[in-house]
Amino acid sequence: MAFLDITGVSKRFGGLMALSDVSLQVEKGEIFGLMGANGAGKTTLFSVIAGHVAPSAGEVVFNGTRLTGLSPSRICRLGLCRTFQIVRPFAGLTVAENLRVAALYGSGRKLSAVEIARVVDAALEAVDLSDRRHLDAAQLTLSGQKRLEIARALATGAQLVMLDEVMAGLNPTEVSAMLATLERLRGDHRLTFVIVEHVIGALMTLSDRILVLDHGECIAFGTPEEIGNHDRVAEVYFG
Amino acid sequence: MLSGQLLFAALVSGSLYALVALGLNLVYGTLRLLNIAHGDLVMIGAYTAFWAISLLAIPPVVSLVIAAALCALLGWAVYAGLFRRMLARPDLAKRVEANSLILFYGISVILQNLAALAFTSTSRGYQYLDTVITWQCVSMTGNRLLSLGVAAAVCFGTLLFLRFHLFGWSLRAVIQRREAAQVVGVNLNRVQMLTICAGFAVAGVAGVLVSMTEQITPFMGFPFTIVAFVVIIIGGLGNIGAGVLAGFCLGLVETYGIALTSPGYRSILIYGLFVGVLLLRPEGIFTKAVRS
Amino acid sequence: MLSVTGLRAAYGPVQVLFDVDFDVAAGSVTTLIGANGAGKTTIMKSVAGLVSATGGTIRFEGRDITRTASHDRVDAGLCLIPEGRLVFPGMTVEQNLRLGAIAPRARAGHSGMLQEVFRRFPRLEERRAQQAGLMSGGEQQMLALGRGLMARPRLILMDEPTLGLAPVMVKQVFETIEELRTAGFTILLAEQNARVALELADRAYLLENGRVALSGPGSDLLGSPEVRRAYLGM
Amino acid sequence: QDPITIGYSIARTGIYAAAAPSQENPYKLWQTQVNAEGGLELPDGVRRPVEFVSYDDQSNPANTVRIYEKLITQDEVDLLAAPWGTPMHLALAPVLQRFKMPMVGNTAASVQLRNVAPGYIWFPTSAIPDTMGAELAKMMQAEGVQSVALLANELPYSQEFRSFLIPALEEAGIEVMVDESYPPDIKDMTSMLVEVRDAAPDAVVAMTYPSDAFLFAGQAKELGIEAPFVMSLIGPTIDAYRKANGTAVNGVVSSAHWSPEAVDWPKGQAFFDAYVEAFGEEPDALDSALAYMSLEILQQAVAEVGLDPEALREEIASGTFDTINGEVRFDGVQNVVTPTGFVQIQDGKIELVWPEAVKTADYAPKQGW
Amino acid sequence: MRGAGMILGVALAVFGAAVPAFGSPYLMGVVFQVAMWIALAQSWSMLSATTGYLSLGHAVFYGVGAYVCVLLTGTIPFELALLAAAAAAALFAALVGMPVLRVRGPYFVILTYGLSELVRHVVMRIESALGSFGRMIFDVPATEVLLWWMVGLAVLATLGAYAIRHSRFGAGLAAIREDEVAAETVGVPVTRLKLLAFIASAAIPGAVGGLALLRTSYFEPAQAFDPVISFTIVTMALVGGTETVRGPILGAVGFALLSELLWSSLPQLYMIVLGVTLIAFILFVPRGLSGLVGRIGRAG
Ligand SMILES: Nc1ncnc2c1ncn2[C@@H]1O[C@H](COP(=O)(O)OP(=O)(O)OP(=O)(O)O)[C@@H](O)[C@H]1O
Ligand SMILES: Nc1ncnc2c1ncn2[C@@H]1O[C@H](COP(=O)(O)OP(=O)(O)OP(=O)(O)O)[C@@H](O)[C@H]1O
Ligand SMILES: CC(C)C[C@H](N)C(=O)O
Ligand SMILES: [Mg+2]
Ligand SMILES: [Mg+2]
Repeated sequence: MAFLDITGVSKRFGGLMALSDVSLQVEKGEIFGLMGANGAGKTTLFSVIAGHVAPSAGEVVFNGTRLTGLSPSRICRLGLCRTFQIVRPFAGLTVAENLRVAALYGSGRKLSAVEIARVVDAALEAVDLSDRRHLDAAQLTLSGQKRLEIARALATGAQLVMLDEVMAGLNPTEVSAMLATLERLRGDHRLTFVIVEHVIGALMTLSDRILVLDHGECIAFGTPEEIGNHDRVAEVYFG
Repeated sequence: MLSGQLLFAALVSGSLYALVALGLNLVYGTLRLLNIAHGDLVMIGAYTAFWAISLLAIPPVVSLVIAAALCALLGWAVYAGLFRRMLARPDLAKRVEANSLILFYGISVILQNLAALAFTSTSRGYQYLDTVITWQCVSMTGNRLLSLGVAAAVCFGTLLFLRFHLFGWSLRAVIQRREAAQVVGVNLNRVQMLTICAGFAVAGVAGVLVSMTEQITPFMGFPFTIVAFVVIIIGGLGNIGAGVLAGFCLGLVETYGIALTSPGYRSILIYGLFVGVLLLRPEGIFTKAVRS
Repeated sequence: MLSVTGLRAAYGPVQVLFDVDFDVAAGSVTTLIGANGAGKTTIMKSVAGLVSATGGTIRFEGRDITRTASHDRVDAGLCLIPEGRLVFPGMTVEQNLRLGAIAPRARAGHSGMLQEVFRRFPRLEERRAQQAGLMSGGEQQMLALGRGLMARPRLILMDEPTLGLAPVMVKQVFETIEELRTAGFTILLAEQNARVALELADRAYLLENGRVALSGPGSDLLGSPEVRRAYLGM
Repeated sequence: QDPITIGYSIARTGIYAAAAPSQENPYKLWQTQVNAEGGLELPDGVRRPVEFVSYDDQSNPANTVRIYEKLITQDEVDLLAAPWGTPMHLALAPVLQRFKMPMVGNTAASVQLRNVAPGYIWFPTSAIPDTMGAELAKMMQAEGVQSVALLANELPYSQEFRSFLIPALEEAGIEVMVDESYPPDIKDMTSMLVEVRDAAPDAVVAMTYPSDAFLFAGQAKELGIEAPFVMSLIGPTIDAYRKANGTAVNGVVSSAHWSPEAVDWPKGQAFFDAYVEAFGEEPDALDSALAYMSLEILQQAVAEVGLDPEALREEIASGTFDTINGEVRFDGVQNVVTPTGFVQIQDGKIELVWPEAVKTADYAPKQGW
Repeated sequence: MRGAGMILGVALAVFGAAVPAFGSPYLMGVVFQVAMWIALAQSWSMLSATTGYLSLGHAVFYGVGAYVCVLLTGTIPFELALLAAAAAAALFAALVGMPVLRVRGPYFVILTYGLSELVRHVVMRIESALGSFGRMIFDVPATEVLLWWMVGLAVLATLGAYAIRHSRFGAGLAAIREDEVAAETVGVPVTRLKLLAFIASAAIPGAVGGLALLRTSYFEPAQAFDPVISFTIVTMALVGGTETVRGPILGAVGFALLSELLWSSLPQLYMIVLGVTLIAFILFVPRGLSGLVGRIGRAG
């Protein structure tokens, strides 16, 4: 069985089918890309997986555990964590405190003070926020807050991290740095990523496989190369 | 049960609730201020009417205007003196609920005790339009009829104004999202000041109406604050139109609720309804859910 | 059209802009580029009047607007399309657009402008009765753009307008910018998508830590090895 | 001359604040009068001026307790005057006991007061719920009332009164047609009064507190309640009540055992005149009279035995005093002379109409509103 | 600074407990009152300062405690009655907590107020149905015993507030204050933590209500559930400053002393001065007394 196994997930908002019958499998250690036009349902899919939104149909199995009906905090403690496209930092806490909370609760185990400090430092290091650790999260720029989102997800000790447009607002040089970071995290910590990104270069370089959504439906699935040459994708996405 | 008499009573209290709540809702909606002193403005309106008629023989219909002006002036003073400053300071504006609660609590204490000092806390009352008019076996005292008329007129007048005048759009924009309103070119300062003045003025008007039928004391205001909060929660905080509707609903629920059960359950009914609404539909009965 | 000299701004005790000078010529596209936290958004907000300058002057069409209130600046024809969308979440798409035209100068022709916006962004027309807060990130970005246009601005300040947009939409936004320029609008653009921005720009400014480090025609900056290394990832 | 200090607490703020002037005004009037005469007279004939020490108890009995402890131990006042209301008096009884300081109470009435260990506190009122219940039933019977509607505020005093009234009515053979209780923050009585109107009883007894007394009067008038016997428990004796309701409330019966019109109590009219002169409004026939009486009692006891608390206690407990409400004497904690009575508003005046022995006017059935 | 604070706190508690030995009954009254407000404000801060859920209904726990205590006095030793009062308040919090804590911001503020009023009216109704018209209590424990208990509760509440803030629990609550959805996402069991904080902040006020009742020896629902109690708690906590544990202590002491002072010197004006002080505080000392002390401490 796959590390993350999604079968037949649908989500209806009133008259709108935000997701219809989406299935996908993510393997451990993989970077899985999710692509699609604005409003295609990518964020909604993240919300369903992370337990923020209950699916209208279908189920999600992570690491052998069925997630449907579990609270987001429970899901996080099982090792799956997401970031928010529209950032949600703990604005009044410092950057380091943001991460400390994640480290304290994310794993579901009681860590020692030393371990906590190590986790926090590592996460800060990974997103290059070490020099801003004492700033209130509210004082970071938007892209700084996006990096904080990543760091916080890492600090929970999650094995699978879902990143929702974390590179939006980075310039190409910064994007390359971020790519390197993610590659390293995957290598060093055996993390699995599902990423949503409109910065196409990044998505193509990083992903092992990509799924394309359009109006809530899967319209293509394959390696970056295959997706790059897919007619329908070119039409609805690249224009 | 369905007698006109009960309906009249329900409308009289409902319109008054709607009116008091309207003022509070304006202030809450635009400035996010929890105005605990709202009822004290009702008290000021009531004293205005009382002194006007006792000392100067000015009838309450005229006092409506005086009280509105007086309270609006107070609103301006409070805004210019305290809240402009507070809202401009990010550290204070961040915890605007807690801060405004305490600020208005302070204002409330000051207003009540100033009134007690100036007028003593002796209860006051005067006689006005208390002849009974009977129409189709509904009997109504003139003052309650007047109260219904004025309250309903002010409520619906305000709603129509906000609906059709551009100011209404600006107001709604500020209620929704202050920063965004500023971006599209709303004069935030002016909208805030005018709404706080209008909110206060409306409370003053309500005070004049109340004074015709109730005793007037420096401490009479707090129950009105509470009723206003109950109403605007039922309607949905910051939702002006729904608040007016909710005011009338509360009047109906109260009157018919008492008629169906017993007066002893009056407060339990009202607070029960209020708590129930908050628990089941915190965004208000008449408001659609919003993800911000 | 816009001329900024010696601009300083701060958040509380922390100064973030240090004597920034730049000009925006009428009918041109001017681009600000720079790393995260360089101060692009702060410049935009100072020009729009949302952050008050602690020093320097901002002139718009020859008039000193450094101390002018933000709503008067909108009425003068200067409009910000803010970073992070800032739509009215509880209102419908259409109401949002309607509110874009609240400034006196925009009121007259707002229905024609609405059709114009719908033509540019058909997605908005499809969802015109949708509550803005329930739309996807990208849809909200389109809405913010559309709402800005509703104000019939002469100078449009766009802070990262392509943030979170799919490539097809990004293309469209840049086309829109191009069209707006042709139609006589003036545009000040802050953009991370530096390459496209510079290709498009008549003039560009590179910001570093709240100071202008480099300026010149867009193509010049595009050719500068320093810019290529630090901002274009080459 | 070294002044004599008298301490008391008063509800200047909070839920009872509106009641405070009815009580504090007579205190001030008394002080002015005593000082005008040269001061409070002691047994040796020396007169010393009177000075008050007072604090705001914010309508909270816990504060009252603290204030009297402070008055006694910190401010070391010579004498004590009473705070307002039954709860305060009840909370104060143990404190007085502990410090052995006598205090003549005034505005408190509850059967429970008798449970207060007699010793340092006394209650001059005769408006105690149990005797009042019996007395009212008797009066209604005498006036030919056969059926009654009861409306009662949920506050303790009115509820207690109701609990004694109902059995007394039963005994008197008066039928209770409506019996409703309502919360103190009631804002509209229409549905209750419609019920009353439809039942058309001979009498309506509304056990009101001041704020709902106004509401009751206005709405009973609106609905044209036609019962000839209308009682409103507390409220009608307040000046503002009559000002606000004018002639409509002529004929309303209320609870009080004093009227300025009583010729047998000549001091009463003098008090009334002085009060009107000083404050521009009429005294409350219930609270103001009680407040003034309590100080008269204190004054006379001091004149007899001086300021020593023990002697004073002895004197108050056993003496007989001459007040605006006639002679007062205590047995245990209660005044056993003044009869329980009722007043009626007649031509805007407060007339004692019950009992026979002390009445200043005849009861007259209410003629509409 | 922390050491100094600790020493000061201990000194305060010892002073409070020793007052009966040397102080006048009046001083005992003041100390009782101050200890009561410390206990209440500190308990309030366990929920409201940590999670940002501003409760304007803490009078309900005080009232429930008082009611339970008055029902039980005479039947069991008063220590047990106090324990029962605390337990009842905590139980009540546990029962209503889940639904109540689903709303936040101004809604929570007003909901807690409404809930407290609802309970007050229900108790009034029950009392009048039982035919009870205000209850007197006889044979209350000696004043100094009550005082010791109250000082004990103040110490307990302070220790509790300190422990919460400096624990993992406290970090979770802070995250909840900032953003609940995000907190949930990084593994904080939001619902459970909020409920626990609610219960923790309810228990001591229950016992305080019982004690205060014994001191006044008179019970009436309109007063036991007086909303002024709730307002005073919030005011003291905010004036003291909600960012530290010393805040509520400073607020309670400062406020009590201020009103004691004004009470005697400006009897007519004191409420007005109090109101002005409140306003001035919010505008000019937004971090409360505690922030002020902190600043002076750092400067000196
Ligand atoms: N509200 C605030 N309070 C304090 N500091 C702030 C605030 N907003 C921004 N800053 C700081 O000001 C500096 C400039 O921020 P600004 O948002 O202007 O950068 P930017 O160039 O727009 O960056 P980005 O590309 O990330 O949007 C940054 O160092 C940031 O940390
Ligand atoms: N709570 C909701 N209620 C109603 N509609 C919703 C809700 N959440 C999302 N939608 C709608 O569902 C669709 C999918 O939204 P989603 O946020 O998943 O898009 P997305 O693929 O993440 O887009 P983007 O790339 O712009 O972020 C959108 O049309 C959006 O308007
Ligand atoms: C009749 C009055 C002396 C009773 C008093 N007002 C009370 O309820 O406390
Ligand atoms: Mg998305
Ligand atoms: Mg920016």
